Amino acid sequence: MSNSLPRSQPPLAAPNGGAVASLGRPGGNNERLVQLEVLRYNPDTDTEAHFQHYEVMCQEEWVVLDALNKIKADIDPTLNYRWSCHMAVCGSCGMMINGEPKLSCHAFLRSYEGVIRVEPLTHFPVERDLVTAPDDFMEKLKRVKPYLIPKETKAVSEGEYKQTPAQLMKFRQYSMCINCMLCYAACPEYGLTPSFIGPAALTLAHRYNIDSRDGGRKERQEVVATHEGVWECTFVGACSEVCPAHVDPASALQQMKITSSIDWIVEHLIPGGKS
Amino acid sequence: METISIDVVIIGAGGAGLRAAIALAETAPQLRIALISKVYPMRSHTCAAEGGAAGVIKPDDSFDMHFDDTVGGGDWLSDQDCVEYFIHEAPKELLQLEHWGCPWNREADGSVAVRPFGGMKKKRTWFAADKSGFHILHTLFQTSLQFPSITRFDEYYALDLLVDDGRCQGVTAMEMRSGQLRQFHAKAVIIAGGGAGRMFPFSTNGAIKTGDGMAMAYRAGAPLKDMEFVQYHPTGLPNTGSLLTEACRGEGGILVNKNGRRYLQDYGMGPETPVGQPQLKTMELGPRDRVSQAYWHELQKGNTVTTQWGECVMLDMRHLGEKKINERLPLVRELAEAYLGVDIVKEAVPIRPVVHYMMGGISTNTAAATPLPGLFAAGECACVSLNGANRLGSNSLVELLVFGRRAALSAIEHIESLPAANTAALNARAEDTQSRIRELFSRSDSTESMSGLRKEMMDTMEKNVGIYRTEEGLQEGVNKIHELRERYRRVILTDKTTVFNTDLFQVLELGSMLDCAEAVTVGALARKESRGAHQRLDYVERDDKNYLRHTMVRYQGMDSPCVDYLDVVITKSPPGVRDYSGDHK
Amino acid sequence: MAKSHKPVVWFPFAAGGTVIAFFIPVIVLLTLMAALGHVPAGLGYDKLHAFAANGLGKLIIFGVVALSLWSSAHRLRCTFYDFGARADTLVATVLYVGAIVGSLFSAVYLLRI
Amino acid sequence: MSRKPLVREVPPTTWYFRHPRYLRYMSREVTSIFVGAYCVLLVVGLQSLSSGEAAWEDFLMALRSPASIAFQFLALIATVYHAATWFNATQKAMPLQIGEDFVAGNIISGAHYVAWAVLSVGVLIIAGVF
Ligand SMILES: Cc1cc2nc3c(=O)[nH]c(=O)nc-3n(C[C@H](O)[C@H](O)[C@H](O)COP(=O)(O)OP(=O)(O)OC[C@H]3O[C@@H](n4cnc5c(N)ncnc54)[C@H](O)[C@@H]3O)c2cc1C
Ligand code: SF4
Ligand code: F3S
Ligand code: FES
Repeated sequence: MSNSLPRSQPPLAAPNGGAVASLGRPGGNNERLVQLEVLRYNPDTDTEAHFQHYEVMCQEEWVVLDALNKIKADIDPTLNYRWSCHMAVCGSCGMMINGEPKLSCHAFLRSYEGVIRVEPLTHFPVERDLVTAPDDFMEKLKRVKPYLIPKETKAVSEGEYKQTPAQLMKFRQYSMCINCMLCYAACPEYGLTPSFIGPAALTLAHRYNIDSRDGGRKERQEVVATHEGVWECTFVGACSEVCPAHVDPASALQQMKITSSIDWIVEHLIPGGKS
Repeated sequence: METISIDVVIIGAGGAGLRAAIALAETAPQLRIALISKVYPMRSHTCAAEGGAAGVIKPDDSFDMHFDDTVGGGDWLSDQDCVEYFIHEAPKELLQLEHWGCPWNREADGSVAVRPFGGMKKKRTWFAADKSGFHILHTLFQTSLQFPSITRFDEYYALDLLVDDGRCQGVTAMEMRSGQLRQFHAKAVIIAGGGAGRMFPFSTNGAIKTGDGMAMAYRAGAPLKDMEFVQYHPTGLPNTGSLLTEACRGEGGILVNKNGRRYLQDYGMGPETPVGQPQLKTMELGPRDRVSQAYWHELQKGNTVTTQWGECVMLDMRHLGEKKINERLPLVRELAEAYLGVDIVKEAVPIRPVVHYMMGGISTNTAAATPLPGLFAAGECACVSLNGANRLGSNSLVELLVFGRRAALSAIEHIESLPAANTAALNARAEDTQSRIRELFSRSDSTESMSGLRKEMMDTMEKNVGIYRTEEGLQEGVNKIHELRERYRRVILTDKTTVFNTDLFQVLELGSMLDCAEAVTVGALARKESRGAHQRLDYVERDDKNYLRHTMVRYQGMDSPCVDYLDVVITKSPPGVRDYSGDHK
Repeated sequence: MAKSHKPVVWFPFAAGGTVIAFFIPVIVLLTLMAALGHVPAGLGYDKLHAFAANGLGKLIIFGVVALSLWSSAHRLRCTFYDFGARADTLVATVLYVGAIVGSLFSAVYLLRI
Repeated sequence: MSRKPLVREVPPTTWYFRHPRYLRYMSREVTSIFVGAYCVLLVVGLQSLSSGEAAWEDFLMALRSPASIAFQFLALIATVYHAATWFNATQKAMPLQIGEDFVAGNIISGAHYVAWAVLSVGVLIIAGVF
């Protein structure tokens, strides 16, 4: 289709055919038999997890979540997983799909061949089937104080804190985290050392640290600059590779290491630096 | 059954629930608050809202204009005292969010930026790129983390309100990961359970929007108000129902039919405005109900485009150019690309109207109080009568804030003078829930499946209670939903285990949806006029003489609910004509 | 949890990583050429000795060697951990001491020139 | 109460076979072995240099052993790989914002590559290669 300005006349799309018709194969046959291998675990009945095989008819443009929904509705109501928005924004539906942490509502069937293997997110305890327990993440999120600690207090009646678009853009990317925890499932250091506060929580601390309205960095450093904080990160970078919201936690953590190092130098090597 | 005694219980941790929790914690730090939600707070559907939140802030705008837009947009079914309170609180709440860190878009001078939105005469919609609801929700959730008096009960499914002595004193809820029932005894209960769009097959709503909060209050004796007003959003993706925000049109996107004609001009929203120069309140920036209805007429005329996902019209944004699209509508580009394979920079997107929002809900007054003492409600599950017959885009995110806070303040007031609770009576109520669940688990010898019933319900709602309605269709709908509620009593639970049993929760959610669906159909059948989102082919005119009133639907167990009416509060704007032609002013 | 003293080791690691990236490949190239029999003029005893005799030259050589040693020691420490060796303190001590000793030796050698 | 969350241990010594990106990461980390060993070689070289011309010539001769050549060849690959990963990372550690926009990552990395090339050629010139 051309990129030029559309006019309201002549027709944008020819009545029968033309560009728009390529969108439509009315009643078209774009179904496909999809095979999934899903990890099952039910603490009431199982001592171990096992894989269950499903075959289900799907539309070509569906995502893995659609396939699971169809399985749950038509084949096996006992399959359990979380989801809500179906638009990659609520962060509920993270799972391992062929070994990769993914939002199942954003994992397109068209990009998979053969049997699709679906497992719960790694590094988290499995509550049941694809449902994991995110308690550890929730606790860590709270620890980093991910809220604005104002630099100067101001009453709401005095209006907004001024912030230029450039100051906004500085942290906007890091505020996009949907808390899906895919980065925790991807980060091997979190897997090896579960006390690591981890990419998303630390990134949110960074998001507030670099917000022009915030003055809470010092408080957050008490958590961020510990062994369990940024220093556990060895810059594997997997977090950023899997992040569906393009948050790039790896970059946040690197920047925090630099500022934490500068802090340390100021505190320890510059006389009177420990303010 | 374990009992948790606490001061205030909030059911729902979306925008409304979180705002209420923070207001309680800030205003009355001595109160212990339980925040119950069936999903982790940041999964609540407020996160899906894209466009923005309306509040008067710029010098060229005024409270009166926001008032007029809201009342006119709501086709005069809004309570005007409520609207008055709302518009004055709105900017305060949005500023408060700013103070909590919400990343609102900015002007070059550092002040908050606003964008145009459908049905609003001035630019007054605050936005954070096209993730406004997401940022509001996360700002609230993260802010709430600093208050020690808020105890969260994440992934607890609330079941029944505990009512004794004529007032609401708690709720039963199931811890989803253990299957254990708990009862919460409280001095006040705030419901913020969100909408019920999942009754319909095509909806922008997330899977969690099943009307549990509404149904819970309804079953406990609080009436549901104006449930027949169901908002269709004109621009949903035809396959997933995902929403392409109104900002698409706010930024200058146009709607065309298969002949390339900007058909809105044929439905009282003309004359045509120049492409790429959207004008407020006309053509593509007309109100949602009118724009959605125009689709229906185009469909009847055979002017829609046939695609593999059904009949669509086209939303064209190519003329905005790649730069503006990436800057203002990145999520829209991503969604269309991912789920339809359409790049909006290069192609027009096929769209169709999809169910989006429930104007109706638990009847509340301007103080967010329901007629049931001790029970307060806010957010989409409530009907405070701000939105009337049609909500204006970007009013509801603010509604969550304004009335979430208000519900908290009212709850605090209510608590001040309370007699002691009769624990034994509450325990007995909670036992009722327990036996209800036990019965469900023990049920056998039936073939009624959850997914079968759910499909029949959705089909009924789509067919009989859609954009345009008729007596015959509605009667059929009422009968069918009644039948489904009967059959629901025999629905079979396949999974009888305890841990995170989503089969169980889907069954319970279906029950809620059926209760809501009944209120919608019954209310729609009784309202013999066309107003806002409620359009009848057999009564095409608005009828202020008989229906300038709120529909109140009251639960009667398995019998048909009873319907009565409540007068609309009119203070200064008598019913007038909703004019969205470009010549008005 | 107290703040970590990791910056003491991390800062030189980061500086060393940069030095390694910019300079070590070309130095390896030079010694490799020598190894293959084409000794670059700069690696001739006189020239190199003259360079190392100069104060600035000493500093440059020391900087490159010490930082690179430190950087690789630190990274090796993490690698050990990644490979499953959990005696982190021992590993760290051995490697850091090794890097320090190596640096001291090069300082001594340089001062002798 | 039947909650019994299933904890799946991470295999501490073999986890990096789970995903190609982990292998890529480990190969980056392993370059440090070569860098470290090469540094030791440099220290030895310094010792030879400080012990007079004969010792230096012996050192240069020792470099010619096949094992040494093989090692240096590997070290070259490792250090080049290290350099590439390092420069690619700079955009993450030190993003550059001009006005509202961030300088594209590949421009930052690209600038590092250019500087690297210039420095390397400089060293080669000083070393009298050309
Ligand atoms: C796609 C989309 C875009 C939108 N865009 C805009 C916009 O641009 N501007 C605007 O103003 N409005 C917009 N809206 C409308 C607005 O987002 C919603 O009306 C609003 O977010 C509802 O918020 P809420 O707090 O009432 O409910 P929700 O955010 O839906 O939260 C409901 C809460 O109740 C809990 N809950 C429900 N049932 C139970 C139960 N049984 N037990 C325990 N907890 C329960 C849930 O867990 C959840 O925490 C949009 C809506 C959608 C769907
Ligand atoms: S940083 Fe990215 S991957 Fe990690 S939780 Fe946030 S959105 Fe998910
Ligand atoms: S994957 Fe892990 S180690 Fe650091 S860069 Fe990301 S947090
Ligand atoms: S369902 Fe919300 S992120 Fe996938």
